[in-house]
Amino acid sequence: MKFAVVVFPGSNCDHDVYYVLKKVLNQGTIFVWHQSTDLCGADAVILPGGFSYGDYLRSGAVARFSPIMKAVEAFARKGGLVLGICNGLQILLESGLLPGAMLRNRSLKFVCREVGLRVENAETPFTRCLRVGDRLRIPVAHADGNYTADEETLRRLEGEGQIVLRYCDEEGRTVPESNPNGSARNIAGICNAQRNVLGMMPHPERCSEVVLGNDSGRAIFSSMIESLAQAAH
Amino acid sequence: MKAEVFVTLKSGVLDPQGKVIARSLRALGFEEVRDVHQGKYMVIDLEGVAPEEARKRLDEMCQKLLANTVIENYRVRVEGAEEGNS
Amino acid sequence: MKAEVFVTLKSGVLDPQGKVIARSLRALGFEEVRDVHQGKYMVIDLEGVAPEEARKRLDEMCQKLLANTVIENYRVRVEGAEEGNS
Amino acid sequence: MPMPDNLEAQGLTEEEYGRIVRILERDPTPTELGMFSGMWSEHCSYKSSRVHLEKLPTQGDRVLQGPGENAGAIDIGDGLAVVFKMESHNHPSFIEPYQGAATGVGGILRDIFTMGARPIAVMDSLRFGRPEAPRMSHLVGGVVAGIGGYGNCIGIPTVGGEVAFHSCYDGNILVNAFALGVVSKDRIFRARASGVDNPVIYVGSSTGRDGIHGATMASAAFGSGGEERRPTVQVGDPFTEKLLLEACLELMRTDYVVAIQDMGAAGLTSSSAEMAARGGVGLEIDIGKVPRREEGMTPYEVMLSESQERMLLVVREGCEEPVFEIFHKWDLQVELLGRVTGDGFLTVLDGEQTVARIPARALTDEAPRYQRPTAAPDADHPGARAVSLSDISEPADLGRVLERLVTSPNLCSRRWVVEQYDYSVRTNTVLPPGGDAALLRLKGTHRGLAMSVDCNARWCFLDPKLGAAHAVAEAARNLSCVGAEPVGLTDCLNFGNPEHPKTMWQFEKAIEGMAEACRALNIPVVSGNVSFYNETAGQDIHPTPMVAMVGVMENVERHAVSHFTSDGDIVLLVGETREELGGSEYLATEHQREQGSPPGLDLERERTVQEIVREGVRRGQVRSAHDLSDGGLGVALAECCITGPSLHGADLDLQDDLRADVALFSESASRVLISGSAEAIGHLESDCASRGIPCRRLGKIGGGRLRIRHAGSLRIDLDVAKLRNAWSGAFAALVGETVGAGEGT
Ligand SMILES: Nc1ncnc2c1ncn2[C@@H]1O[C@H](COP(=O)(O)OP(=O)(O)O)[C@@H](O)[C@H]1O
Ligand SMILES: [Mg+2]
Repeated sequence: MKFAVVVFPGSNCDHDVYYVLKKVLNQGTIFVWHQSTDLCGADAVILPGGFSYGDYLRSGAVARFSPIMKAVEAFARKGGLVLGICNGLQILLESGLLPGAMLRNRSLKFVCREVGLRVENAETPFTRCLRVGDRLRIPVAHADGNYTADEETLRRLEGEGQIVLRYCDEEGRTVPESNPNGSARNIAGICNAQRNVLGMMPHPERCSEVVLGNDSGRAIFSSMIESLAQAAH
Repeated sequence: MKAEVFVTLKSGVLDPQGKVIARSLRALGFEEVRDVHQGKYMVIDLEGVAPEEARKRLDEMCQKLLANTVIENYRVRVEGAEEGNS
Repeated sequence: MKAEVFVTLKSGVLDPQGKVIARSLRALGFEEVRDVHQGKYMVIDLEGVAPEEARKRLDEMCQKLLANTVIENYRVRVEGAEEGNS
Repeated sequence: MPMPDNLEAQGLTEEEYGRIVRILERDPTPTELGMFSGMWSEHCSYKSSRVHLEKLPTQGDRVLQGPGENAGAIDIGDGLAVVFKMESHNHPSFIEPYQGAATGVGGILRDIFTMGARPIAVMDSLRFGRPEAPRMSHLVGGVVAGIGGYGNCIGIPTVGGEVAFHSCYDGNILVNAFALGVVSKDRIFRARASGVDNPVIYVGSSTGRDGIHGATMASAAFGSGGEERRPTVQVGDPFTEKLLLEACLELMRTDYVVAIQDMGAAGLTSSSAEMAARGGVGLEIDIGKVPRREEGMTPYEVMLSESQERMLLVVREGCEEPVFEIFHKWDLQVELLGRVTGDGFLTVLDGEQTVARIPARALTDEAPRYQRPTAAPDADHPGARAVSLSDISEPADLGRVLERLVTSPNLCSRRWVVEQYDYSVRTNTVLPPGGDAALLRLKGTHRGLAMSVDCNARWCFLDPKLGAAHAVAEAARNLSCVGAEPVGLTDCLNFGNPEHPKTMWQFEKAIEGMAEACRALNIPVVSGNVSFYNETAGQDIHPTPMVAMVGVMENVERHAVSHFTSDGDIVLLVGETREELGGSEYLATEHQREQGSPPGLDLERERTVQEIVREGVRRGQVRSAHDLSDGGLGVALAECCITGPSLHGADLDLQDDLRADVALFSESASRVLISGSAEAIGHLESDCASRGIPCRRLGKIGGGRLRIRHAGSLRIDLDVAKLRNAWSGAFAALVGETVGAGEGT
């Protein structure tokens, strides 16, 4: 199994995902430089968090033109697994691989906090180790996580089961009080219609080890590994 | 040659910054403020293109990079060319 | 009544955003781009003030909140009033 | 050239000018004069502080690099070293809070990675005026956003810090930033040029007119034309710094680099002069090659610009090409400026023309040093006015007092601040901000790394020697509470005008206090920074010697948290409460008095208490340990109940003969509040007994209320959920914000 972690100028969670995949979960993992034009035979691609190009202009706006993104788009079109975390999600939105856009958090401030997440769809390659209604605690850390899309898109996302994760409170209710950034319908993570591209604002790589006090993010990576193993059979 | 680009959120898209600014202005005593829309303003120095050509090129720049047309509109002004909208 | 505010960095102040935007435009093939300056653009809806009065009030708003006058200049345009600078 | 009439604007005295002429054996050129002015400034030369700083202990078994380099380094075992330092950015932050604070973080990070270390943590220590003072909420908001804006973008977690408010900072806030990095101990880089003919290379952002000494710029001598020549505020570019960081670390994995230094205060002048002087060589650079952002810059401006995100390197001759390649890969500008020479001179050319030629050591080692006059405070100084209990009435409702304290500006939750900082990026953060010390795991080892920054400036004002000793003791106690052993510290000494003898007296005493505490606790000072001239309208700030300390533990999993975790656990107070209300938060908040002597400090006892706590944590017998500081036992108990992820009540009896308010709010030192199972607490009690440390069981954790008895009556009975809500929302209210939906969980 081979995971590719794409490194854009300004990526800063690249090493964090790499560490979880390689050292904690013992997966083959490589870094791929944004100037590269192929994915070196990877089975899955991670677009990590950070501030690609400083998030100047708009988060993700410049990175989507990196040479590697053509390869990522082709890989995704062929059904390859692509996970975008935080800035990774922003890049996926900018490049049109996922619908919608990000606005500044409603508070206008950066927010770093552990949030509750409700699993809304467990039939994706990223959530197969979970069940609908499961509640995860995963940290967010972003200034632009206020997801928006037009009503029709939101309805479609909802109808097609493309809303994978939502912000929720301790009882699992997706109420406004549990929403850290004002995102539409408490959306924390969405996938494409084919289910092979997932973007999420929370950082599962920051909570995949017991020593960090929380390993509930590991389920996302474990799901990907299981999906890949099954596909290989 | 100097060009100006104005990027604003489409109507109907929530504008968290504009809302907060409007609220703070009213709190500062500017009660005449009904609404604020926050956008971007870019001044671009160009060389070696004629105004009308520049107009077209800027349109492309906005489509491609400067605006996110999912949520934003843009307007371009080039010295010596007609104004244009998205 | 509609007013527009343009906020730009003072000359000499580093503009990291403008730098990145200019570089990526060139990388996208827009070689005619020499320089980009990134600023803010606000559209403000006002009610119950006359244009000339609004002009003055906007100036105050810029001084107090809309612009950071340590590093930024601003320009205001009010429908029906003369334009003004900081 | 006769003595210039703008000497004062350059910050130089006539005597210093004479010294320059003697060194050069001629009059300086305008560029040279500017270079001397920058390098001999208080900020760069430490001319008023150096004679005192020499009294600080800087040696120790673990010290790999003491003061004198870009940052200090400590051996932490496993072949690894930590590199850390703290620095002030007070004045720029007062002018433009966001950019001032942001560039403060940027600057301290460069100090760390120039040593070859990868930065893994930042802390910020902030002092603001009264929240209602003019501009203050703007300053608080801007500074916090600026620190977050830089650290978050570059991807280095801000894991701890301090915020306090006091009217003495109304016109002069303090913004101190600390950074720490990790490096193999045999891969530490230094800023010592060597090797005649080795190339000198400039990398990073272009040079603009940022941060050049304002008064000088305005002076006629350098004026020409009408363009805007005002010094400009430095704007941070964390994205470029991230590229610079990665490029430098990549370069440092090769063996091309001879010396490297960032361009901080006095920019190109200080980096080139210091590298040359440390290496005992000269440098010849052509500033015509310096990448510029603005047109028409004079040599003076180029040499003194403080544009951010720039570095100066000396590399091995012949390695220019691969070095350039690395920087180009990271999209950074890189230029060959000149070469190392053997003559000891810093020679600055502008194309063909020599614009400066100064012995490098004259700018650094030969800067003036002053033993400035000191004067003890007057007899009616508040520190000399003892607190008498008879003047202080005991409040009837101590529960209300505790509520007021816990929601007061200095003690309420810092969540509003901390949530704007990314504290978990890099996935090392085991204990995030909110406890006594931040704790990081060190990847590839089992070790933990703890850090804390502390200073009680009110105490330092009342008694600078004792107050500064307390800062060291408290920082160490914070580390011990999580289970880490203190191994080294860095400081940032914020004081008023050194030309005021009273300020110099405070400075001298503070150093004595720090030195004494460092010796007693065996903690070396490996780096630091002095910030003088923190005054407005002749009014000096309280002396504020910030202490940031680093500790290590063998097994990161064996740590304690600072909040209660388990109902049924026993609460034990280690240490003794005395009638010591002098300088306390209680006295200031409830009785509007800032007077008396700070609590006494027995350093021997302090060390023993800390050892007992550390050993208890190491043995796994301590579930929570919380240091008692501002607000005393009462506030510490409340914090234990409300600061954790789950709320806990407790039923306690103070069992104390002191007056109830004294027992609750005295700030006696060397005390720690511990919780654990009955058996574990038994062990700790016998440890205390055998080592002569008083301790006392206060009661049990459980229920939804904090109930505290004293002398047979229930004096405090508070709903902990309500208390937590009040505590956690108070900061937003201070800066004039209401908590909206979704921002309040
Ligand atoms: N400016 C800040 N930045 C980051 N963390 C902060 C800041 N201010 C306070 N904190 C955190 O809040 C907690 C409480 O701070 P403080 O009351 O100073 O603790 P203590 O009294 O134990 O030293 C600590 O964990 C500290 O690191
Ligand atoms: Mg403290």
